[in-house]
Amino acid sequence: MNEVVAFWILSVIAVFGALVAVRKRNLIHGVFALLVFFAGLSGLFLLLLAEFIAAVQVLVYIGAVGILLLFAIMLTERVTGDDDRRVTSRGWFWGLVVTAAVFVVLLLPAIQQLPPPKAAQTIDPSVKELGHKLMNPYVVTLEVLALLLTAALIGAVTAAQGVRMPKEEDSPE
Amino acid sequence: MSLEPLTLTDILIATVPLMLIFATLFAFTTWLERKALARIQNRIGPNKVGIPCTRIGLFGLGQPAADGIKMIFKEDIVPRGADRLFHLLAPILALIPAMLVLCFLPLNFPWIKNIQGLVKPFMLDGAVIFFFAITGLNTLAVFMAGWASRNKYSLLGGIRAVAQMVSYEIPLVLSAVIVVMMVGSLNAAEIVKEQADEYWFILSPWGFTAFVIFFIAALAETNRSPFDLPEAESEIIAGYFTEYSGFKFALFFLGEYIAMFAISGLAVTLFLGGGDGPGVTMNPEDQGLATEAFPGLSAVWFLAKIFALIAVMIWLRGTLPRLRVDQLMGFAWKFMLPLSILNILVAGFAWHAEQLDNTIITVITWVISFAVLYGAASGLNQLNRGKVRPREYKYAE
Amino acid sequence: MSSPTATAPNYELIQQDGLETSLLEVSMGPHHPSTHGVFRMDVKLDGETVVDLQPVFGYLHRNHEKLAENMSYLASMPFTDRLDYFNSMTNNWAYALAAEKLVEIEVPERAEYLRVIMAELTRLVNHISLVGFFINDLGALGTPLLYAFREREKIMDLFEQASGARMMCNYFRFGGLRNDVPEGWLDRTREVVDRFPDFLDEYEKLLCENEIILSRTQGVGCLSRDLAISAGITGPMLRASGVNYDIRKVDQYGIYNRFKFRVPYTDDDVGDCYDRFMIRMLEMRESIEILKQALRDIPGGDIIGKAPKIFKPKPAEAYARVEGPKGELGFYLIADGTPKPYRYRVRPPSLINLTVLRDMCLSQKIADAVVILGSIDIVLGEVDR
Amino acid sequence: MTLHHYLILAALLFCVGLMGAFTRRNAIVVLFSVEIMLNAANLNFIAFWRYSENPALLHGPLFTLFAIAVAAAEVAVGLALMIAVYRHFKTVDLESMDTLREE
Repeated sequence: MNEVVAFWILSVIAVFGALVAVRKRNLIHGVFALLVFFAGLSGLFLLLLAEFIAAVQVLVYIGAVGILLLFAIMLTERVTGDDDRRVTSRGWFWGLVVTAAVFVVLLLPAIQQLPPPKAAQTIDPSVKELGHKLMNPYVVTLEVLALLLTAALIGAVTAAQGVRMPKEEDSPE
Repeated sequence: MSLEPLTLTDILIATVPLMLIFATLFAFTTWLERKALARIQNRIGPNKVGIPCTRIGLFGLGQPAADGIKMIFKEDIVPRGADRLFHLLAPILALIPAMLVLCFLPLNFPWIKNIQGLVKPFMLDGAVIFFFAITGLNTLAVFMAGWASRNKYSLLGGIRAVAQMVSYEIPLVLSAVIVVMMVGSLNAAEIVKEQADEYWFILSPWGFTAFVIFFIAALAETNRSPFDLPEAESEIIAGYFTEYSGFKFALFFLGEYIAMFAISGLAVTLFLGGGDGPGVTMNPEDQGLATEAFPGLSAVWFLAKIFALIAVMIWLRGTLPRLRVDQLMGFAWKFMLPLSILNILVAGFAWHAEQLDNTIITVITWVISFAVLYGAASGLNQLNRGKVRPREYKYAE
Repeated sequence: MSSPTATAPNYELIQQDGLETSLLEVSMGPHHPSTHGVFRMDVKLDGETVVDLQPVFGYLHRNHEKLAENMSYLASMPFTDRLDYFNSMTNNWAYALAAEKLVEIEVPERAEYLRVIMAELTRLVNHISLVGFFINDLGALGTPLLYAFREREKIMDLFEQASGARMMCNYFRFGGLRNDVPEGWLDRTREVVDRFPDFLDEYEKLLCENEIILSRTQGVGCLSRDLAISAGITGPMLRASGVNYDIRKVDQYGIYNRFKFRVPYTDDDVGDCYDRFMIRMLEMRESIEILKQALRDIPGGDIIGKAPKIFKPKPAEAYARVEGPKGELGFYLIADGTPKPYRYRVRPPSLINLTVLRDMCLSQKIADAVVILGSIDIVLGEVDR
Repeated sequence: MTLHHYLILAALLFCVGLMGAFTRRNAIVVLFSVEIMLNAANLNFIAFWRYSENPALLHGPLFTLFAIAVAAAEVAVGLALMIAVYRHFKTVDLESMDTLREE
C-alpha cells in the first residue's frame, strides 16, 4: 500500500519536473525543475531498493550537474530567457509526431509481455557487495571510467577556456 | 533488508522527537553563542529576557523565544523584481536538507529501539554517502536565495557560496573516505561500533589529520567564521540573505544552525566515536544499538560531543578574521586537497600494517605516518604562504 | 622623483578572446556596514575584482566653513569638535594655533603641557579605535574592536573629567585652555598611561602575527612613495609609504621640541595595509613615551594667557597645522579686521588621504576595497565638513 | 507495483526528454532533455534489476553507476562546448548555428 502511494506521488513529481524543465522559458526555473525531476527519480530508486544509486543520483545530479548547469546558464544567457523570443524550434511539429511514435514503440514490449514478472521479495542491496563487484570483475571498467572523467575534465577546461595564449605572451614578465 | 509495512506511528516516533530536540537545541545554541561571544568580547550578552511579567532574568535564556516571536511578527519584505516563488522556496530548501540529514546521525534515543530498520536511516548501508548527498542541496538553496533576491550583494553572496561549498565538499568527502576505508562500511552504526571496539579515529595520526581537515571544511560548508564569506557583513552586507526578513530570515538562521549540528554530528560519528563513552557498550550483533547504564546515555554522549565541536566553532567565530575569496579557494585546492589525498595514501598503508597484528609494526607505522603528515602539512603551508611575514620598521629620531 | 601623476594600474577586460563578462556595478553605501559613515563607493566589479571605483561623498555636508565665516572666531571652536569627532582635542588645537598666529598670544607653560597631553591621548584614542575598526573590516566580528573600546573608554573618562564631554570636548581656547584639569587628574592619567603598554603588548601578540591578518593585509592596497607625496597624503599613511615626515618634528609646534620621541616609518616602497596598520601600532608606543615625559615635567601655573576680551585681529592671513592622528590638519584663516573671519578653510586629512582610494583599490578584490578604506582612516565628518 | 508501471513511467519520461530535444531551440535545454532521457534509461536498468531472476548479481546498479559517471562527464564536456559555441556565435540558439548549411 505504502509503496503504491509512494510510486504514484514520485512518478507525478518526476514527470511534472521533466515537463516543466523542457517547457519553461526561464532557464533558471528550468534547471530547478530539472532538479525536482532528479529528486523524484532518486525517490523511485529508493523505492526499488537501490539506495546507493539513489544517493549517487542526488550527489551527482543535484549536487554537481545542477550547479554546473546554473553556472553555464549564468555564463551564456545574460537575460535568462525572459524575453519574447520564440522558444520552439522550426520542426517542433514533426518533433512531437516522432516523440509520440517513439512512445508507442517503447510501450510495445511492455504490453507484449503480460503478465509482468514477479519481484524478488527480499533482496539485499549491500553497498559492500557493490564495492566488491566494482573492484573485482568490473575494475577495468572503473579505471576506464576514471580515465574518461579525467579526460572530460581536461577537455572541458580547455574547451571552456578557449585560446588565450597571445594574451600571455604580450604580458612582460 | 525487506520492506515491511511501516505504520505512521513508527515514522512519527522516529522523526518528531528529533525535530523537537534539535529545534530546542538550536534555540539554546543561539543563546549560548551570543553569551559566549559576549564573554570573548568583554560584554555581558543577553541577560534580560527571562520569564515574562516577572523580573526573573534566567541569564537571558528567554532571549531565543523573544527573538523567535519578533521574527514571526516582522514584516516579510520581498523586493520588487524579485522572483517571488524562489524567494519563498529558498529558505525552505535551506532548512529541509539540514533537518533531513539529522536522521542519518546514529543517535540512540531510547524510544527508537523498537522501530523497524528502515525508519532508522542511520542503519542504511549508505548512510554516510546519503549524508553528503543531502548536505549538498544546501548549496542550491543558497544560490536560489542569492539569485531570486535581485540584489547585487545577494548575487555576489550566492556565487561566493556556491564556489566555496563546491570546493570544500571535496576535502570534506575525502577525509570521510578515510574512515569509510578503515571500517569498510558506509553504515554509520558500524562506523561507531568499530570505533568503540578499537579506538576513536581521532586518536590516530591519519584520523587526526582527517578530523582537522573535516572540521575546517565543515566550517566552510556551514559558512562559519573564518569562512563566512557568503554572508560577509563588512563586504556584502549579509550576502545571500540580505533581502530576507521576518520568518524567512528565521528559517535561514534555523537551517544554518541545524546544518551546524548535522555536520558536527557527522564529525562525531566519523572521528569521535559517536555515542561511545563511559557507561556505554556497543553491541556487535545489534548493529550499533548500545547497552547503556541508563537509557539515553549514549545519546547524551553524542550531544555532548556535538556541543564540544560547536563550542570550538563559536570560539573561532569570536577570534578569527575572515579570509579573502582567492585565499579561501587557494586554501581548499592547494592545501586541503593535496593533504587529504596524501592522508588517504597514508591511511591505506597504515591499515595494511595493522592487519599484520604486530604491535611494534603498528607503532612504527603510526610514527612514520605522523611524521609524513606533519611534514606534508608544514611543507604545503610554506609553499602556500608566500612572502607573508611580520616586518621590521625604522624609526627616525 | 618621477612624474607626479597619479597613474593607476590599467585593468583590461579580456573581451576579445575570453568569455564576454559583463561588469557588475555595485553602489556600496551610503548605507553599508563598513563605509565608516555615509560614504558611497561606486564600484565596478569583474567577478570579485574591482575594475573601477568612484568615491562619492557629501552626504554629511554641514556647511562648516561658511558657518564659521559668519560667527565670531571663538564661536566656531565647538564646531571644530565635529570635524573629526574622534579627535576633538587635536582639531581644537589646530584651530587655536591658527587664531594664535593672527593675534600674538603667549600660551602659558602648563597649558602647553596639557595641550600635548590631550593631543597624545587623542592620538591613542584614534589609533586604537582605528585598529579595532580595521580588524573589524577584515571580518573579525568585533572582538578586537571591543577590546580597543575598553581602553578608549578609560581615556574618554579622562577627557570627561577634564572638559566635561567625552567626545566633543571644546577644551582649547585662544591662548590656553578653558579650565585647569581637576585635582588628581594627572595621577589618574599617569595610571592609564602606565597600563596602556600592557594592553598594547596583548594586542600586538594577538593581531600582529596572525596569519590571516598578515595574508589579508600584506600586498594589499599598495601606495607608492611617489604617489603618496604627489597626492598630498599626510600622517601615518604617508609614513607607511616610506616617507619620514611628521609635523611634530618638522614644525615643532607647541613644545614638541622638548620631548624625546621617535617617528616610525617604513623603509621599503611598499606602503600596503599592513604597513599602515603597524605604523599606527608603533606610533601609539611613541605617544606613550611623550605622555610619560609630559606628565613627569608638567609645571603648575596659569592655564590661559592674556587674550583680548574681544578677539578682533588685524587684517592678516594665518595657516596653522598640527600632526593630527589622521594626518596634517590645517586651518587657514583670513582676518579682515572684524570679529568674524573673512575666510575660514580647513585642510582635512581624511579627505586628502581619501583621494588615492581609487588608485589603491583598482584590480584588488572587493573585500580588499573595504579593508583599504578601513586602513585609510577616514571620518566622514571631516571629509564632508 | 509491477515492472510494467516502471517501464511505462520510464517510457513517458524518455519521451518528455525527446520532445524537449526536438522542440526547443536553446542548446542548454536540449542538454536538459538529453539528461532526462539518460535518467529514464537508468530507471529502466534499476527496474529490470529489481524484477530480475537473480538480483544478487547487481548488474542494474552497476550499469546505472557507470551511466551516471558517463553522464556527468557528458554534462561537463557538453557545457564546456556550449560555452565555446557561445563565445563563437554569441548565442546558444541551435537554429542560428547553421554555418554548415549550403547557402
